[in-house]
This record gives sequence, C-alpha cells and structure tokens, in this order.
Amino acid sequence: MSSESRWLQRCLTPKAALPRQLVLGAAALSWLLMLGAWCALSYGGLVPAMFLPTPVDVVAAGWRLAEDGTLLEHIGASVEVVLVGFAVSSALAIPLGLFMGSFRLVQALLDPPVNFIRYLPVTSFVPLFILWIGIGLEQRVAVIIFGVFFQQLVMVSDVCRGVSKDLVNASYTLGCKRRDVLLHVLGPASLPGVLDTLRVTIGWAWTYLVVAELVAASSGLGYISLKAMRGLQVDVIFLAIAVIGLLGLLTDQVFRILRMKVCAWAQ
Amino acid sequence: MSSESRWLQRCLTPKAALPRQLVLGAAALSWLLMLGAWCALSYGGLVPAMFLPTPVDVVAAGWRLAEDGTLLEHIGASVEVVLVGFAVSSALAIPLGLFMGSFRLVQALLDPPVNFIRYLPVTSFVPLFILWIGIGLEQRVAVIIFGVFFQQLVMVSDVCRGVSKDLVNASYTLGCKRRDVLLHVLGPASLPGVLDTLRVTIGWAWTYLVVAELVAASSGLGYISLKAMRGLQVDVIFLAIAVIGLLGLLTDQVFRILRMKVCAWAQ
Amino acid sequence: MGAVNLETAPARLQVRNVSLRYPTPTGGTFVALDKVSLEVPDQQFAVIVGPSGCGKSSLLYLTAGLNEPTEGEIVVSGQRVTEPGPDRGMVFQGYTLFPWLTVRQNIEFGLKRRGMPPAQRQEVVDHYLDEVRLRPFADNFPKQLSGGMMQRVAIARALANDPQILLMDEPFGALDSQTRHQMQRLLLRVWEHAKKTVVFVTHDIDEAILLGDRVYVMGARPGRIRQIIDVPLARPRPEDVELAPEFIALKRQIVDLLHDDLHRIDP
Amino acid sequence: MGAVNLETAPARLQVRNVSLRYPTPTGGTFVALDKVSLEVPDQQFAVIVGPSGCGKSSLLYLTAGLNEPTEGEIVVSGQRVTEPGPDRGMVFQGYTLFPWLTVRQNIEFGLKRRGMPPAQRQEVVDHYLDEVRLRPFADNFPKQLSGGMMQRVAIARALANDPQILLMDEPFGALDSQTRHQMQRLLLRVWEHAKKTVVFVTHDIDEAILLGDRVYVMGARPGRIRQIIDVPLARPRPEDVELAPEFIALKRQIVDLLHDDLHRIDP
Amino acid sequence: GTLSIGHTTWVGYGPLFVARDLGYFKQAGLDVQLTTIEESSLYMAAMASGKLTGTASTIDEILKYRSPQFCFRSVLALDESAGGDGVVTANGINSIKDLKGKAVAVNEGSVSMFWLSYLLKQAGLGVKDIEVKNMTADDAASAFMAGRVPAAVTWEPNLTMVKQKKAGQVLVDSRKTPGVIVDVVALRCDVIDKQPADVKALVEGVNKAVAYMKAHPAESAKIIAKGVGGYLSKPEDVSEALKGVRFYDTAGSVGLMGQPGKPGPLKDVVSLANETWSVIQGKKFSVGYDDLVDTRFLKPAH
Ligand SMILES: Nc1ncnc2c1ncn2[C@@H]1O[C@H](COP(=O)(O)OP(=O)(O)OP(=O)(O)O)[C@@H](O)[C@H]1O
Ligand SMILES: Nc1ncnc2c1ncn2[C@@H]1O[C@H](COP(=O)(O)OP(=O)(O)OP(=O)(O)O)[C@@H](O)[C@H]1O
Ligand SMILES: [Mg+2]
Ligand SMILES: [Mg+2]
Repeated sequence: MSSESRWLQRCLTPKAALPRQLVLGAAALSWLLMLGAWCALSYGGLVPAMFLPTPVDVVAAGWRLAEDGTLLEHIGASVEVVLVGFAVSSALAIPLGLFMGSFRLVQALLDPPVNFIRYLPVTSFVPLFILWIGIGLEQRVAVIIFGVFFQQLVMVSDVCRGVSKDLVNASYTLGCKRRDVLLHVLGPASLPGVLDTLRVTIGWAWTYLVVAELVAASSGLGYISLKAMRGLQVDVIFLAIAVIGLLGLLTDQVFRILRMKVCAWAQ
Repeated sequence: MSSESRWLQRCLTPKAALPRQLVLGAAALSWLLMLGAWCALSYGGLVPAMFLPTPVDVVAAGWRLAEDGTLLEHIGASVEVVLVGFAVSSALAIPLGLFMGSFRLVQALLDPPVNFIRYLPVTSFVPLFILWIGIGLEQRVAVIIFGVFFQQLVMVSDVCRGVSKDLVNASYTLGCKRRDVLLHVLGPASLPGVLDTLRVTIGWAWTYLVVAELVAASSGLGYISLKAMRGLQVDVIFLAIAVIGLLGLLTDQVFRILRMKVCAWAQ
Repeated sequence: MGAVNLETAPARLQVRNVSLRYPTPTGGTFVALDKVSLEVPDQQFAVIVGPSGCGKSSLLYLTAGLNEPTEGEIVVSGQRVTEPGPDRGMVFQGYTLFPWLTVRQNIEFGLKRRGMPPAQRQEVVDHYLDEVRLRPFADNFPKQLSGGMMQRVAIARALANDPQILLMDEPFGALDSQTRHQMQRLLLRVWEHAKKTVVFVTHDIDEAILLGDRVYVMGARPGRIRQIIDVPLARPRPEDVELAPEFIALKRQIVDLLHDDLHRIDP
Repeated sequence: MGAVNLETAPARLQVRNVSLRYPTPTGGTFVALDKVSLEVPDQQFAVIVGPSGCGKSSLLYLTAGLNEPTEGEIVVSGQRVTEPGPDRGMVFQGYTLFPWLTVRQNIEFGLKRRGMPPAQRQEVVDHYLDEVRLRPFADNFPKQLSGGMMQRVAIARALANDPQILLMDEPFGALDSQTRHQMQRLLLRVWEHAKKTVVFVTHDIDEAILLGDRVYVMGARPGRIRQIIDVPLARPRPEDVELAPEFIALKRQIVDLLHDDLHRIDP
Repeated sequence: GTLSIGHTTWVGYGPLFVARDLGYFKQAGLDVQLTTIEESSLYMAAMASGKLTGTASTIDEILKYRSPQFCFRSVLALDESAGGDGVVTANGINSIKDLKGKAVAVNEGSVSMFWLSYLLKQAGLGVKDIEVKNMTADDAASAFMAGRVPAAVTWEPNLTMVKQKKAGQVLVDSRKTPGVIVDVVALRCDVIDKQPADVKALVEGVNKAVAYMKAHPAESAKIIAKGVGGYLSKPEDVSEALKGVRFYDTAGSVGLMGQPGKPGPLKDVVSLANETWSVIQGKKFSVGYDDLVDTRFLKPAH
C-alpha cells in the first residue's frame, strides 16, 4: 500500500488521530476557503455590494474608524461592558454554584427559578432593566450578567456535583471538618471545570453585547453596528461583527491557556 | 442526637443525599417564595404598577388574549418558528457533528469557522438575514438556526469524540467496516449525549424567539412582547416572557423524558 | 463529638452487634450487615474477605464514621464512633489522592488541617516518603504516577496522620499482580515499623493470608461473619511463604468456605 | 484486504520479527516491541505474561489488525494481517459491550454484520448463551450485569463469530478473585468445546499456568519475549491444580523470571 | 398587481388599513399587503432586498437609505404628526433652551432625532449642546418615567401616559411644527416604473380612505384598531390617537409635495434632513428632492 493511500485511509477512518501538521493545514485551508468564498461572492458580483461588503470595504471601514481613534474607543467601551458584566456574574455564580453543587438543599431551592429564568429572552428584559436599573453602564452590565449568570450557575453546580464523593470521604478521614471540605476539596477539585465554564460563557457574553448596547450607549461595537444598520452600512456592520467575533475568540483562548497553566495537574 | 438535629446536619453536609420529600418541598417552597416576593413588590406598592405588573394583571392579560383566541394563535406561531428552526438545525447539526466527532480531518476543517461564528451576536445578523433571506418564516427560522446550530454542532461533536475508542475497536474485530462504525457504533453510542444536547439547546432556541420575531411576524409571543413595549404594557410583556419560559421548561422536560425512555440502557 | 469514654475497653476496635439496612427503591429494606461483632486488639492486622456485596466496604465505612449503623455501635480506642476523624485513617480502593496537590502536599494534607507547624510537617512527610520509597517523586502530581505509586502515597497520607487504626478497602484491587506483590511486601514492612492496628479488606485469599494475623470470612445476604481464622505464620513472613504447606492448607480452607457460600451474585 | 496466501504456513498465528515504535512527544521514538517472533499452532492456548508496559496489549492489537507493525509481519491462517476482521475475535480488558444492545443483540452483532439469516443467528446465539450460562439474562442490558457477566458476554460475542483465533487482553483483570476463578473455569470449558486457538494476556501467574498450554514471558523496555515455558499439566485440569507441586514449581520459575526483570516501572 | 408595504405600529398609517379593508385597492385591481416591522432599519433592509416593494415611514427617516444602488421614491404623503410626537421634560426644564447641557433620551437615527435637531435649531442650539442618550422612543419614555433622564423625545401613547402619571410635562409636541414630521409611502423605483397603474390605484385608494375617515370616524377607528393592534387594539384608543395626526388627501399631498417640476414645501424638510443627518452621522448626505419624491401620480384636485 502506498504511503499516500495510507494517509487517505487514515483520514477516512473514524477516530484515527492525524499528524499535527495535517490538522493545522486543514485549519488554515478552512480559513482560506471562507475568505475565498467571501471574495468570490462580493467581487464576483454574485451578491450586490449593498448586501455584502467586499473584504477591502470592511478593512477600509476599519481603517477609517481606526484613524480617528474611535475604533479603539468602541472596542474599549465594549470590552469594559463585557468584562465587568462577566466578572460580576462569575464572582456571584462560582461560589453560589459551588454551594448548589455541594448542598442538595440549596440545589433544590435554586433549581426551579434558575431553570425557568435561564430560558427567558434577554431582549425582552431590556425595557424592564431600564425601569429597574437605569440607563448607565449598570444597565449594559446587567444585560451581560443576565445572559451568562444562570448558565454559569448551572454549569458550575454540575461541575461541583461531579466531584467524586470518594475525595470528600478521604478528606474526612484525614481530619477535614464540613467547612473545610468546601474550601479544601470541592473548590480545588472543581477548578478545571469552573475554568472550562468561564471559557464557554465568556464567549456567550460577547454575543449579548449588541443587546446590552441597545440603550444609552454612546460608544461600543454593538452601538456602531446598530447605528450602521440605519443606512445599511454593511461594511461597518461586518466590521463590528468581525471584531466582536475576534474578541470572543481571544478571550476564549485566554481561558484555554489559563486552564492549561493553572490546572496542569488535571488530565 | 435528636432526629431533627440529624436532619439539619445532613442538610449542612456537603454531598449528603436528602429524602425526596424534603427536596420536593424545597422546590415548592422556592416557587412560593418567588411568587411571594412578586406579590410583595407589586401589591406592597414598593415598585409602581407601571414598572411591575401584579400577578393578577398578568393573568388578566392572559385571559384577555385567550378569550379572543389570539393567545393560542401567538403561541402556535411561536411554536412553529422554534420547532421548525430547531428541527432544521438539529437535522443538520447531528449528522455533521457526528462526522466532526468521528473524523479528525472534518473537525480540523470545521473547527475554525464554527468557533468563530458561534460567538457572533445573532442580533447583528437580523438586517443581514433580511437582505439575504427576506422577511418570511424562513427569516425567523434562520435566526433560530443561527442561534442554536453552531452550539449543537460543537456539543454533538464533543459527545461523539467522547465515545470510547475501545467500542470502535471491538466493533472492528466483530467484522464492522469503517462505514458501519458510524452507523452502528458511534451513532447509537452518542444517542444519550445527543439527546442531552437537544434538551439544552431547545431551551436556548426559545431565548432567540424575540430576536426572530423582530421582523414581519403578525403573531407570535416575541411579536406581542415587542408590540407591548410601545405603551409599556408591562403586563403583556410579562405574560409573553412567562409563556416563553414555560414553553422552554416544557420542551426541556419533553427531552428529559425522551432521554429516559429512549436511552434506558444508559446509566 | 458525642464521645463516650469506656476506659475499660480492651480492644482497639470493637464492633458490637452492628446492623446496616438500606431502604430499597421498592419501599422495602435491604440488610447489608446483620448483627456483626468483632474485636481487633491493638497492633493486630485483621483481614476481611468475602464475596462481592457482602458488606465489607460498608463495615469499613461505618468504622470510619462515614456512615451510621442502623443498630449497634462501633468503639475505637474506647470512644464510640459518631463521625469521621483523623484517628481512623482510610485507604480506599479507588484512587482518592487530591489531584491538585503534589505527592508531598497530599501527604501533608491532614497535618495541615491539624495545624502542625511547617518544620515538623516536613519531617513527618519526609519520613513517610522514605517509607513508601517515593522521595524522588515528592513534587510530582498524582497524574504522573502509576497506580501502585498512587496507592503508596495514599498509605503514606493515611499513616502520616498517625491514626489509631488504619482501614484499607481493597487498596491493591486495581493493581496488576506483580505490582500487587511488591505492594504487599511494602505494606508489611511499613506496618512492622509503624505498629498500627489495621483492618484490611480484600478479595484475594493469598493476600489475606500473606498479610493477616487473623482473617474474617464473611458471607452475603445478609452480610455476616461466617468464620474467624487465625493465621499462625511467623513474622516476618518469607518471600516464598505462599508455597509453604500451612499457607496452602489455610488457603484451601478459605477457598472451600467461600465456595460453599451459596449466596452467589452471578448464577 | 491485501491478503497474501501462504498455504504452506504450518501455524495458525505467526508473528515474524515484529517491531513497534511510537514517536515520543520530544521527537524521539519509543520502542514498544522489539523484533518479537512467535508461532501459535492451531487449537493451542497461548498465554503472554509480563510486567506492565512490556507491550502485551500492543502485540494483541497488532494481531487484531487494529494497528500496524513498524517492522515485520503477522500472519494468521496463512493470510498476512493488514486490517481488523472477524476472523480474529478479541476480548478487551475494559468492558466493551455495546451498552445500547441487550445481551442477545450484543452476541448477534457480528453475525448481523455478516448478514446471517435470523433463524440461524438465533441458533448460534442461543448456543453461546448456554455456553456462558447467561440464557436467563438474554434480554438484559449490559448495565444490569455484573463485571463477570459482562466479560462472559464479551467472550460469547467473540466466539459466536467463529473466529480462527481468539485474542484476550486481561479479560478478567478487573474482576474480584472469586469471580475470576469461576471465569477461568468457564473459559476452560468453553475453550475445550470450541477448540479455538487462543492468545491470552494476563498479569496473573496462577491464571497463566492454569489456562495455558504454553506461557510466553515478556520483558520490558524494549518489549521482548524473554522465555517460552511449556505447561505440561494434563487437561482437563483438576480444581486444585494450583496446589500441585508441578504447578508450584512452574509458578516459582515464572515469578523468579519476572522478579529479576530489572526493567521495573516503579522504583 | 401587488404592493407590499412595511410600516411600524402607528395610527398615521390608518388610511392604508381603511382603504385595504374597505376594498378601495381591490376595486382598482391592487392587492396591498401590510407588514408591521417596528424597526426602520429592518423594513428598509427588506425593501432593499426586494422582499417589500415599499414602506410607509417619515421622509427624513428613509432619506438616510437612499443611494444610487438603492432607488426608491415617495409617491404620496399620508399624514403629518400633529401632537403625536413630543418632548417630555422634568419640572424645571421649561423651554428648549433649558435643554442645554442636559441628557436627552432620543433614538439617534430616527425621526425623533431629526425633529429634536429641528427644535434645537429653532432655539439657536445644536445637537452638540445636549447629551444624547440613544435608545428607542419607547425605551426613552420608560427611562424618563423611571426618572433616569431629565428629558426625552418620544411619541404617543407615551406622551399621554406621561401626562396621566404626572411624571413630567410635555414641553413641545408636533402640533407646534406643522409639516416637519411627514409620513410618506415610498416605493422602489423599479416598481414605480413597472406598475404605474398600481401606484395610481394606491394614491386613489388612500384619497378615498381619507375621505371616508372624515365622514365615518367611528367606523374608521374600528377598522384601524383591528388592523394596527398592539396598544391601539381598542377603537377608543385609536380615536384618541387620531387627534395627534393630520391626514393628507391627494390635494393635501400635492400641496405638500408639489407637482412635477414644481417642488412643494416638503423640499425644505428634505434639505433639513440632509443637513441634520450630515451632522449626526458624520457623513455627507445630499439627496436631491427629485431623487426622493415622485409626484407624477398625484393629480391636482379637480
Ligand atoms: N447506598 C446504598 N444504598 C443501597 N444499597 C447499598 C448502598 N451501598 C451499598 N449497598 C448494598 O449493600 C451491600 C454491601 O455493599 P458493600 O459495598 O459494602 O459490599 P462489598 O462487600 O464491599 O462488595 P465489593 O466486594 O463488591 O466491594 C451491596 O449489596 C450493595 O448493593
Ligand atoms: N499510542 C501510544 N503512543 C505512545 N506510546 C504508547 C502508545 N500505546 C502504548 N504505548 C507505550 O507502549 C508500551 C507498551 O504498551 P502496552 O499497552 O502494549 O503495554 P502492556 O504490556 O499491555 O501494559 P499493561 O500490562 O499495563 O496493559 C507502554 O510503555 C506504553 O506506554
Ligand atoms: Mg467494597
Ligand atoms: Mg495492556
């Protein structure tokens, strides 16, 4: 059997591992294909410019905004909203989630409202948030919190509930009191899962940015994309979406690396 | 030690199981507390009626809409959008996810775009969808698909990737060809995880309903909640949100039961 | 701790008429242990063998205070057991090292909980690292160890706490037979240095005879002590003791006892 | 299948100068098997013992066609092995029953893949259900079985396919010693009826001598065959063969061989 | 033929519903499909992609979207806001001049912004003199009533609500600015070219409906309540809301929009809109009157 046909066979074999270069190559190819399809559609004139900007249009829009420094300002404003919202949400959800995962009673009390609320549309809450919270940064942050808090809570409590009971028993026989168990066993044991949760949910936080900036924002990527919709400036809409996507990828990777560094002990 | 203090102790013990009645009681209590807090805030006059409807207001709004049959019509329209979108998305995501989870090459090709796209804000795509797709049911369905498809894809492929390699090896030694493996091993082995994915993502599908019905719906729960914002009909907004939440819970439970019935063989 | 001092108690461990019943899902009760009594004098190495499901683990968990007997009482060093404590160290069948702590930190865990000063802690840990021959691995994380090494750390961790009694639940059950053999030798050596009272549960009759001063043979459904067999082999036991005629005779006796235990799990 | 027919081949299984090397993460290569050769005549029960990591599983996987040797070749019934096939049945150490299939369906799996008509299938399955004494459990799912029962199903499943050779990788490694003992007896009985060629990997020296016609003792780093020991014990072997002097002598010989294997995994 | 028209929930589009439900369009062989979309960028996107043939909207709003690639023209005027839009302020802000330096909740890209900048200009101020808090007109009303902003630009029914709840005062409403907030029906240029008869039927149907509404206010309110729905689902509410708008019959349209070659006073609104959006969007708008208005279908009254 020739070496090429063997590789082909490996590619077609379920669950066969492939060499790193091939995987990286495929990933690169996939980006190129996306870019190529975009170019073909926009430059090829298959889709009118009004509906789909060309890559150069988007870069030009980015350049235009970058030149007068407003792009950075928009990014800064959005990053602030997402990070503050995400930090507050995580700071509440992680301890509460650990409690939920540790104590059956807390879980029984919190499960019903949490499972109900996490399926509610954030968008519908925007007018209510204005009434209850106002129109400042708090309101934008509240949208992000509402978007991720309940998901985090459920995920963290699942992680904590998944910690082996044997570890807890072992810690008792080593002299742990009930109080110690949470701090010295369930907490550290949940850490990798908690970081995974943070990684996934920070991605979601970015998707709520546009909703968060519906109200009273004067800068931000969601704000410029909303503004660009009035007048159908598809190049700016694309730019804003792309920057949000890239920031989402970036934060995702940050947590991926953090997870690897902090939890080197986990398999 | 008295029997009461022993129960109290169990409640305070991490990872201690509690009797079913206590858990159900706590869940009931939790619903009652929520209702109580709502009554206190609304009837107690702590929050003006303009900002927070009373439970009776919401029920009355529901009754008003139910009487002329429009509530059912709205529910029907929304259920159609969500279910069609969810069905199309699942029909695409499940096989593709299984391929992604089975073949490293497919995963390498799809991972970059999927991971980028799933962090993009759906809301920003609404005007683009109108440009590309139009304003019919297709557009609403497209929003739902966009909201859940990429999440489903990632989750299903994780499930499939998690299937033990040993099962695949065992099937080879029993005479399975590569083709059979997907159909007869990876598929059935992934079923419980796939159903779990469907359960979680149908909940998410509901949260995208309001965004889906931004455009050109003449009925639907998202549509009435959007319309109710004009004139601050908080009772109708609450009604719509509550019905969406309940439908979300309902579909969640349907998949929970389906999972138990269909995958009785899974632990 | 609701400790009742019974200074006159002669044995290190007294199990008095202990029964344990679990409620079954169908509303009945399942008798896991039925009026079990035994006494283990100080520094004795007691071994419990018996078919799967006869309640061996249950008995150890009760002794550790991780569960409460339905009837009867367990007394360790004259104190009635009501909760887990560091005076009863335990080594579990599964791997229960804390994966986020290094070997050294795992062994230190109980000492830290007790508030032992760092210098003294280091001394104790070093001693037990040497005892289990793991000094070069002090700073490794559990995932970097083989199964045998992990159980050695677990033994060191339990012993470092200087318990009055060491409970071991099939600690070598998951190891391959060569490793297992080495571990038995190592345990004997460590035990001869530490002079602890040990209660050791195993399925392996060779292991029981090789290690024990006395073997308790249990029967299932309900869990009961069927026979107590003293092992008259001199210590330290030579390498080839398993080939000695007394050993073989004892083995035959126990094999027969277990064979005619009609309460089989498998048909 | 790139099958080369070597009609003249005398033995059922021929392993010819097989080496297996894995690339290490640091860029080097790790030699798992180094020029291993062996021949197993038809209907022989061959056992391989050796320290952990010496390449026992690797050799079975190569024979099954689940992996390819770096050098050398493996020939089964005169056909060079290039891919897995139902002519080489395998029983794995872990539980590899298909959890979504009943006991009957698991045993039927390979027959179905081959397209055997239902009536004939039923007959074959019933025969093997009787052989492993699991007729009453035919419609149970694997999760309702004990570990020993699961391995019996795995054996029946492999045998039902009527393979030319049966590969068994520590099939009883995870069972407790009583169950293990029953399983060994059952395997001997089934093997005497089925008259298959068996290659059996184990850590347990008693098991090796009890079952085997010939024992291959392997050494680690690199994985090599260190010694071939024929077992002259007559068949069927009596219940207490383990206490026979020839048995004990063989055991001592193998223990010594393994003991002075300096390539230990643990220090 | 068929014309599909997108619009928001607004009583000013009542004549379209009346004409449709009374069969005025049908009589002339025209099928009009009315689609509610609350967000202007979305119905404009729908028109751009050809899924809608036209929209009913204020002329300043649609001006922003006009480009050589996206061609549409207004073929008739429907109504002007006469009290339907307003600026609400907290006590202590008693004139537009007092808004200087204050936070004002207003929808940045919408008719509210256009109108506010008109008011500011009249008072000798500019958009730069106030602090704009961007949000939808409904959110602006919520924010104002919740005391989050001292001033807001919004519309009915929020103005009435502010008065009822005594949450503040309506400082100015659109009665004071006749001919500034004007709703028009705009159609895609290709549709105008291909379906002149339908456009004519549209104009005539609306003309008849306006006449009917004048003659039969109660029946009209019922029709509109049924068609518009939402906060206007009760005929009483519609009657109330109708007080805030003034409808144009064909003669009125001609008076406002002019005749081919003879632009009417709407030309000033268009130039004002060009000016306003140029300032606010930071990008030059100079849409010509003839690019935005097509008066060929408006026959002067006999
Ligand atoms: N939490 C529980 N609820 C109900 N039954 C239980 C529970 N824990 C154990 N049992 C039952 O009690 C019996 C004794 O269990 P135990 O684990 O002590 O047995 P064992 O002798 O340790 O078995 P093995 O050798 O398999 O470890 C078993 O039949 C088991 O099914
Ligand atoms: N995919 C792989 N990549 C790199 N090294 C591997 C791989 N699979 C196995 N090895 C190494 O090859 C050696 C032989 O592995 P193998 O599983 O055959 O040993 P074994 O004799 O079956 O051990 P055990 O008794 O523990 O089952 C081991 O040192 C193992 O670490
Ligand atoms: Mg046990
Ligand atoms: Mg192996």
